[in-house]
Amino acid sequence: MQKTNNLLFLIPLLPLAGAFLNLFVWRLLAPLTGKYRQSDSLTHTTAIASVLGAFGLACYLVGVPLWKQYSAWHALGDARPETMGGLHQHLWTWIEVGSLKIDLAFRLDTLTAVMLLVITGIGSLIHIYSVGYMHGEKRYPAFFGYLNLFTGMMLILVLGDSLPIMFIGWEGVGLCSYLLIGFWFEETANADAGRKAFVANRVGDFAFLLGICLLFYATGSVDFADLQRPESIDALKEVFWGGERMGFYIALLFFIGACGKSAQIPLYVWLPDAMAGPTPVSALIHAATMVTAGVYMIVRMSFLYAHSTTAMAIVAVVGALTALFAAIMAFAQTDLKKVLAYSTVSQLGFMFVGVGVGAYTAGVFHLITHAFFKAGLFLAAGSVMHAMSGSGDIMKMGGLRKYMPRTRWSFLIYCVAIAGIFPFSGFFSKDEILAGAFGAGAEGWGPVLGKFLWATLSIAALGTAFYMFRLYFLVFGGELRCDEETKSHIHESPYSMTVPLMILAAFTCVIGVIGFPHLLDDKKELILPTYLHDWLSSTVVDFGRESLLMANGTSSIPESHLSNTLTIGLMIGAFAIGLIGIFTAKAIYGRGPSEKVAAMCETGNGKAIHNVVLNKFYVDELYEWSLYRFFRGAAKTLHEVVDRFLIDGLVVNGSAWLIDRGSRGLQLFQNGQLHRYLVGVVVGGALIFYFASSPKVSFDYKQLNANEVEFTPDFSSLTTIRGGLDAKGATITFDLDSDGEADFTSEYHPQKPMKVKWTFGGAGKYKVSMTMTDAVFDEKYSVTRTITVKDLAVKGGVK
Amino acid sequence: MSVFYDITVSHFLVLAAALFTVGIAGVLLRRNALIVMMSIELMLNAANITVLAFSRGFAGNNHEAAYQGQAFALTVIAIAAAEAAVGLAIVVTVFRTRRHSDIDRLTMLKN
Amino acid sequence: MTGASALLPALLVLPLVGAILVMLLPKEEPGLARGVSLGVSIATLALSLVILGPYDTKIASMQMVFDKEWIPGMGARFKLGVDGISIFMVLLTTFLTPIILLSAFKAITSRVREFCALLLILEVGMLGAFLSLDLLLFYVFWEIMLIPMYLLIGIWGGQRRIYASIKFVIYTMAGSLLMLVAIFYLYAQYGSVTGEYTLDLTQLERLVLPRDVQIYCFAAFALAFAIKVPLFPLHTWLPDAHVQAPTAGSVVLAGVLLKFGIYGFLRFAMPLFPYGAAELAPYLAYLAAAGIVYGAFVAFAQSDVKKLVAYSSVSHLGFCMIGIFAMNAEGIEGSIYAMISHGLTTSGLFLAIGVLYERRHTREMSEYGGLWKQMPVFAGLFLMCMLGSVGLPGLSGFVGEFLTIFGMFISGGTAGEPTFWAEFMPHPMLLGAVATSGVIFGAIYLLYMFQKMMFGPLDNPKNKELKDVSWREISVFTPLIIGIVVMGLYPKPFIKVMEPAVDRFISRFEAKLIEPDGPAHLIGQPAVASDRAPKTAPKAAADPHAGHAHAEGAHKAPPTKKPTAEEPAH
Amino acid sequence: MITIVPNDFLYLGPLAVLTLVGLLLILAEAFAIARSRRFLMQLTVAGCVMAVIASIYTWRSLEPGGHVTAFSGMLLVDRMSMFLCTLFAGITGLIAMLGAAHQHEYNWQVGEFYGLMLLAAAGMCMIAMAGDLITIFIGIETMSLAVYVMTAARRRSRAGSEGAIKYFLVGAFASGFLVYGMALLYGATGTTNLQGISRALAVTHSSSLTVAAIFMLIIAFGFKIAAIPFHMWAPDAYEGAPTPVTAFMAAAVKSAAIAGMIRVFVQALGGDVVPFGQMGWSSIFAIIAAITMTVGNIGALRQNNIKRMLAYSSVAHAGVLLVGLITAGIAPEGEGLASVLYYLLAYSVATVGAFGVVVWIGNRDRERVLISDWYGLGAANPAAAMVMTLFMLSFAGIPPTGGFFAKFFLFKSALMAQDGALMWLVIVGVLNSMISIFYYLKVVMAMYFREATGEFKPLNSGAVTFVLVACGFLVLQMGMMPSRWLSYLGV
Repeated sequence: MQKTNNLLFLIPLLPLAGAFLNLFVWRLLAPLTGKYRQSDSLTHTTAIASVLGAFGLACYLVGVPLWKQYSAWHALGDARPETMGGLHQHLWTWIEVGSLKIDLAFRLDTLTAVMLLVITGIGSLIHIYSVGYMHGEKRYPAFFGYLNLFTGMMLILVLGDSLPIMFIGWEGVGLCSYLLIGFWFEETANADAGRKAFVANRVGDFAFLLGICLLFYATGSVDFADLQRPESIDALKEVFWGGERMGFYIALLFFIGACGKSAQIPLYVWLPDAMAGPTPVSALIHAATMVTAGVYMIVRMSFLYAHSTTAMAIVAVVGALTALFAAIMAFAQTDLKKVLAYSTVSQLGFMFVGVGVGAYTAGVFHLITHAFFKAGLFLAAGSVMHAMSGSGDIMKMGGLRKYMPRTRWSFLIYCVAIAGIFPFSGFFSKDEILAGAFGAGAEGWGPVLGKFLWATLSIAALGTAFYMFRLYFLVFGGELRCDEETKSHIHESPYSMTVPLMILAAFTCVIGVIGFPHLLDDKKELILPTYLHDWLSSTVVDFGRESLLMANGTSSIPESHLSNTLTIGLMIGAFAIGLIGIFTAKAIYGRGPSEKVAAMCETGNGKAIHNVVLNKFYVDELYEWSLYRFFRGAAKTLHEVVDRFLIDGLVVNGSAWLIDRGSRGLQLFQNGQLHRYLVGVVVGGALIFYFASSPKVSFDYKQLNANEVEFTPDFSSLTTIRGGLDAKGATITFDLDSDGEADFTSEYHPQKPMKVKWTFGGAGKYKVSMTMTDAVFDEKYSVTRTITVKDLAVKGGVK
Repeated sequence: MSVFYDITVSHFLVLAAALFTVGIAGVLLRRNALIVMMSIELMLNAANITVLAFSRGFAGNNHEAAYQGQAFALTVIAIAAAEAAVGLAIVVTVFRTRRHSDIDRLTMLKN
Repeated sequence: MTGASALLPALLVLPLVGAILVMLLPKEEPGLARGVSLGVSIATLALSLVILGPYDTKIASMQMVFDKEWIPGMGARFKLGVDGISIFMVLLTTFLTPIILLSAFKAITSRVREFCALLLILEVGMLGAFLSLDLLLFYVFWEIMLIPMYLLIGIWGGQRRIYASIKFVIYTMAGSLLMLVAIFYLYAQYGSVTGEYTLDLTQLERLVLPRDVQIYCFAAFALAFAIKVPLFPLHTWLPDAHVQAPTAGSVVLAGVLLKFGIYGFLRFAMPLFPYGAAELAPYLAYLAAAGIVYGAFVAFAQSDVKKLVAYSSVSHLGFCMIGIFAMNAEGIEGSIYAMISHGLTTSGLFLAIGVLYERRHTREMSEYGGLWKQMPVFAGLFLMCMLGSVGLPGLSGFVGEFLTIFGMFISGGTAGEPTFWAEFMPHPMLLGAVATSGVIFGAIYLLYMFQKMMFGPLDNPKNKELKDVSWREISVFTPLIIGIVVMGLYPKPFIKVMEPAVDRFISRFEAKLIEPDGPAHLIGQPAVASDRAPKTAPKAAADPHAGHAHAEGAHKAPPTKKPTAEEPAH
Repeated sequence: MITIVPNDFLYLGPLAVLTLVGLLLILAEAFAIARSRRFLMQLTVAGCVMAVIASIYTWRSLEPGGHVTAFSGMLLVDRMSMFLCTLFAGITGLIAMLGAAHQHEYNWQVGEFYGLMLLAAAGMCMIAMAGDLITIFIGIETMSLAVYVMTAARRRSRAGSEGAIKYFLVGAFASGFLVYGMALLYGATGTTNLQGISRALAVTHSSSLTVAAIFMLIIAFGFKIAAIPFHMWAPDAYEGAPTPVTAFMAAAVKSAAIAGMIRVFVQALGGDVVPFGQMGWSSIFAIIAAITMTVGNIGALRQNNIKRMLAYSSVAHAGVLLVGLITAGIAPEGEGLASVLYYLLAYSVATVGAFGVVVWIGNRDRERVLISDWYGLGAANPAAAMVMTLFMLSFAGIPPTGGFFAKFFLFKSALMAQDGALMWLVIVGVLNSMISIFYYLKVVMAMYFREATGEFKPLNSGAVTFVLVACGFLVLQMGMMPSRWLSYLGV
């Protein structure tokens, strides 16, 4: 039930066109207007217009045609098909080879719609914000070009109707991330960070690609629609390598892919470094959109994950651990953006727990709310850093509330939201995940896993509240700690920067309404509307979808229906955790950096722990050593040892050297003396004649069947100048039963090879001798071999 | 019975082979170009003796073969003479440029 | 023979005439030589595009075949033709040649005439080898390519050009000479089976050789082609040749010459000896996979950019090798695609390096840094080529590499239905996975290179004076980049053209793979029941009854019974 | 009975022309004025052209595959011999042109040179046409004696006289073996006629006499073609002789020796009548061929003197030619013989051409025979460098040159003989081609890749230019369109 809509392609195309214009066309046209550089206003107008256009179009498409479809689908009630098709556009067949067919096609369904609005909406705001933030930048057009390019790629990612198309966007956003992280490439560290991001992403992409291959291997398709057909689903349940289901390996591979993009353990290391990029980039790419691509992908592939509870458990556990560890690492950071980066990693962990326990809606919900407040946080941070002359060291801030009120208030709203305080959006989404985790218990999970996840996340949530408010207090609370020079420049940011902040803050406050908690009345019907859940359920295989569970055979993922009391209890718990975190932070950092903490970090175990946390558990170093150093070392070693020494040195140049030595030897022998030459003739001639004429005879044998063997005399090396043998008149005798008497006699003719067949009494070893007698000089050459006749009945055949 | 009756073709062949060997030995052992040339002449003459011995052997029943052998021998003699002439001229040339004719000291061209 | 078939020989004659013409120009006017040769090469490109007109994309077999007696006594023919596999190689060649000539306008200042003429002769050799349908003709063109390349490296090369050029020649010859022996053998076998001697590929393809012979012959062919590819561990000539060659030489080497390895496998080695190919395929595939990783590793160890890119070729061509041994449409078409893409991207990288080398006369990465700031346009062009090489989806490199990996991954068939190839290719998935890891490594070393040169502070004072690319240089890159993008976004037309030929290749391969035992025989005809090694002498072929007298009684005879001697009855 | 019929003289064409013009030249030299010796060369060339025409005429008058005996079987006229006569006369003509320029430049005007050269050519023709051991012997000696003298033609040259005496002594030594071998063969078969020998051996098979005879003949011919281990005179003689004479030795004398081997081994002792094991004498030649190719090539690697390098290279080529001879011997019905002839043609043309360039490039101040003397020729004289490259490629067997097809045919026919019994030899052969590329390209490298070390003042001689152009053209033509030549050879 999918409808073709011919406007879909415009959504990604608009930003891409913007990028093209900004990167190429305007630049080429600039000389026509008499200027070397294209004008900044033209640049950002193009960029913003393209993204806004995409946003508008997305709103229209979601609001009108998709909404119609959704309402129709919704109205059907129980009779409705599993999923509604959404809008679809087929542009052209990208690759069609053999059984593989990849269409360049886009699909807009409810899940995509959510992503679409987030990307274009927040994207537009960040574009606008950038006008102020990047003001005066030399490579202004390039920045907007990349930003547009990124938006386009991200839109391809979410709109792609098949995995390979998704992969185009997947890699494309990685590229833009690379370019934007390294935007200020004059600093080696920035460029390094960009490369690190790209490489870590590539590790994930490696798994993603393998996942695509394996999925095709299993189901013969890479198209989302095809993959959800029952036969494809059956294929996923096939037992594969090592006894697990096929679905498990595929899911695992895709999850590794997601880890790369969404910065989960163990591939999270690139994200904190990625903060080297301009702040709008951090906001858009490394907080709101690109990093959530992994979550999106898993939700998109939910039908696959539904078939491997093991894979889901891995997703959830990795997510939970990431959430916790990232939160811990955020404690020790003193760079504004780094704290936010770890916070992002941590929040992404939350989302992964959500999707890992099957609470897809919760995951997507958190994705949305996080997009708003984290984008806001970054933008606010950018605003702060803008004011602080670009420095992000929170130890040198403080008291900024007086100088930049708009920024401060927005920042506070975001902090409250991320800390999970009612009624801000973060509260609802985080609570959904916690509830999902608490109630999770899929087949084979055991009773504890869900509780473990919940407990881990709760600690992480506590940490979140703590470090966010540590940040807040260090930045805005207390007294200003910076030097005078910086102080003189402090000012509130222009409206182009603060208006987006305010818009985001507004959304942060209210967006929670789309996902009220699941409170049931007596009739088991929801008390509060759960818009997002309904909206997504038309696309995503959420828990509780009967049809897929039937296809699965067993109900592997039980519905998570917590009782109202439990739900409310959990909500209160989460709220409390948030408050505890905030007040702890207030207690310690309310008036600036805590000396106690500083002192604790300077001594004994405290120092050790602090160092470990500050250095991010030395994971970077581990990577540095295990990947980079190892790679480089291995590379050097291979190059020196294999290429230089073994292949080139020993084999190639070695053989040349050997031949050269031979040549030199010949030169030594050729000393000009005629007698030497003549002696060479005599000796050499004698040797050649000797070797050419050494009589050697032999025979080959070949077992034909059970006990029949065929013999072929071999005189190939026999030359008879020494004995003067007349080969033509030679006689050959075979003694085949080792009785000393000839069993077979024949004349031998060298031009016409002969064969002798003999039947033996069965398996065993036999001694066979062959004698060749020269007719002229009556010389004999004989050879005796022991042959083995095999018992062919046992093996059933012989080669 | 006289001892001469026992001289057959084989005896000549053995003689020729011996002469030939002496010739080879001379070539291999002597350093003076002239003597080497003489040894080579010895080899040619050994061959001639062989030819003539065979020719004589064939004379009884195969006249054509006998004539061929004789013609061959005459050719060889003639050519040996020509060869000697050329060889001597070359030895003279060598002697004129080097003042010796020791072939082992001619090592300007080597390697 | 239709009118269209005259196009192919014309394609060879045009650059040849051009080369002679260029040599006849006055020595003092290099500009004239440049212009004329560029004109000729563009005309050749146009002519090769004209070929696309009469070319029918639906026909799988050879088209526009030009067939003339060449050496009647031997059965060698002057036979040319294109199909879906070779047409791209031809186009790649004609496409790259003008670019190379244009790129060398500034770089080559001495002996310009000779340079232009050699490049045109090289083009003749390459086109000839891609078009030949006769083994001898192919071999002749294959060798003809060697000498211009040798001279290009040797005359206009770098410091160690003499070592590199001779290494290039000897390496290549080492392989191709054994191939020559195999060609002789094949020729003799075909003659003894049919009584008719020919070197025509289409005829020879009908011959089914015994298993062992196929393995040996395939090994001989494979050696020649594997060296050209170059397959690890036969690759060490490549970095030397690349580093020492002038930019034009590197481009033509990477862009076209390396493709002969893969092309040779597809066109000659595999169709002629399918069973040999099947038996040796796993080993070659292992080596290819090893080469992907190895090439990437070693590329990372280089400090000389050109060497780095050279090793990246080892890695990239590994994908192509993996692809052809996947023995399915995905793999093989991917392999061809990857070849074309590699031709564009790596050429672009070499040209970019050439641009820098012209300005700074060094290729040490450490000498550069922060160039983006100084040469933004150049950086953009370089970036595009680099990303194409990395295999970014949407650019050409991805399509080829993805398809080869994909093809190898499913070369044993999908879960439900194993293919005939499954029994020959163990662990296709493992190979696919190893190959895929090349994707990561590729990103690592290429980005490393790009970062070292383009990013970072512009701290080398010598770089502060660098000029950005000129319009001539931009026009060198533009076609390449357009190609990279178009091939990345819309590969369908390309794939469509190669599809019938590849399908035909696979089906014929599979058909010929059956029943490799027994003596040599023609496909579709029963092998002559004989326990004797096939005779090769023409005499024996003329006498089919030669020597199979066989006494039946011997089979059940007790040990005391006289054995039977089998002698040929003449 | 030896009878002579008048018709026989008709077939003597090339032989007679060469002999008569040769004698005429020697006479003319006696009466020539020292300063106007140019006409001697012109007369020589005219004689050679006449001989070529006579050979072609005779060739056309013969049936393919047929042969005519003349002078009671002493001479055998068939298409092969006429082809060889054309080749010998042609080479002689070309080398006469080189010789004139060389003599003029290096001031060693020896008038007898031309006469001797033509007599040597006559001897070669006699070998090619030989139907009898005696004619072979006479032919070989006529040729050799003339070449000995030509080697020593620069009387004041120490190198020349040293080369000559080495050449002479070794050659005469080999003659001893030759005559003795022939004597034994005569004794074993009762005839000196080659066809007679073949017939006789078919009846009597073999005896120890035959074996010993073949032993001797292998040594003798091994010397003549400079096969290993009988080759060591060759580099010294080649280096010592004046360059045109070296060219003559390398191209013509070697070809003539091969022609003699074809007559003796392939036609008289060929097939399976000879008792050297399964492959007859071929098994010994096979070993010699393998070693010859290998050692010849390895020996050439380190040579810095081009003449010496080409000497070693000609040793290696002798090995390849032996492979062809073996093929012809063990598979008479195959194309072995034709491939040997084609190889001889390609090899000779390239040799004449290469030595032609050596003659062309030097002058009396600097002879330029060292590789380092050739540095930068490619830039200074592109045309000369190009033809030299062509000759080198032809030697190395790289298309599109005649040498490639020569090797191709030869190895191909070798592989087709006797169920691939010579496979190993072919593999040795092609691997040797690889080694050989190294030193051939060394010349190319010197010409193109190095900077010149001095100004080139090449000989300004139309005749030499003609030789170079002709040889270059032939090498290319044989490489691209070999079919015509093959049809001449009856393939």
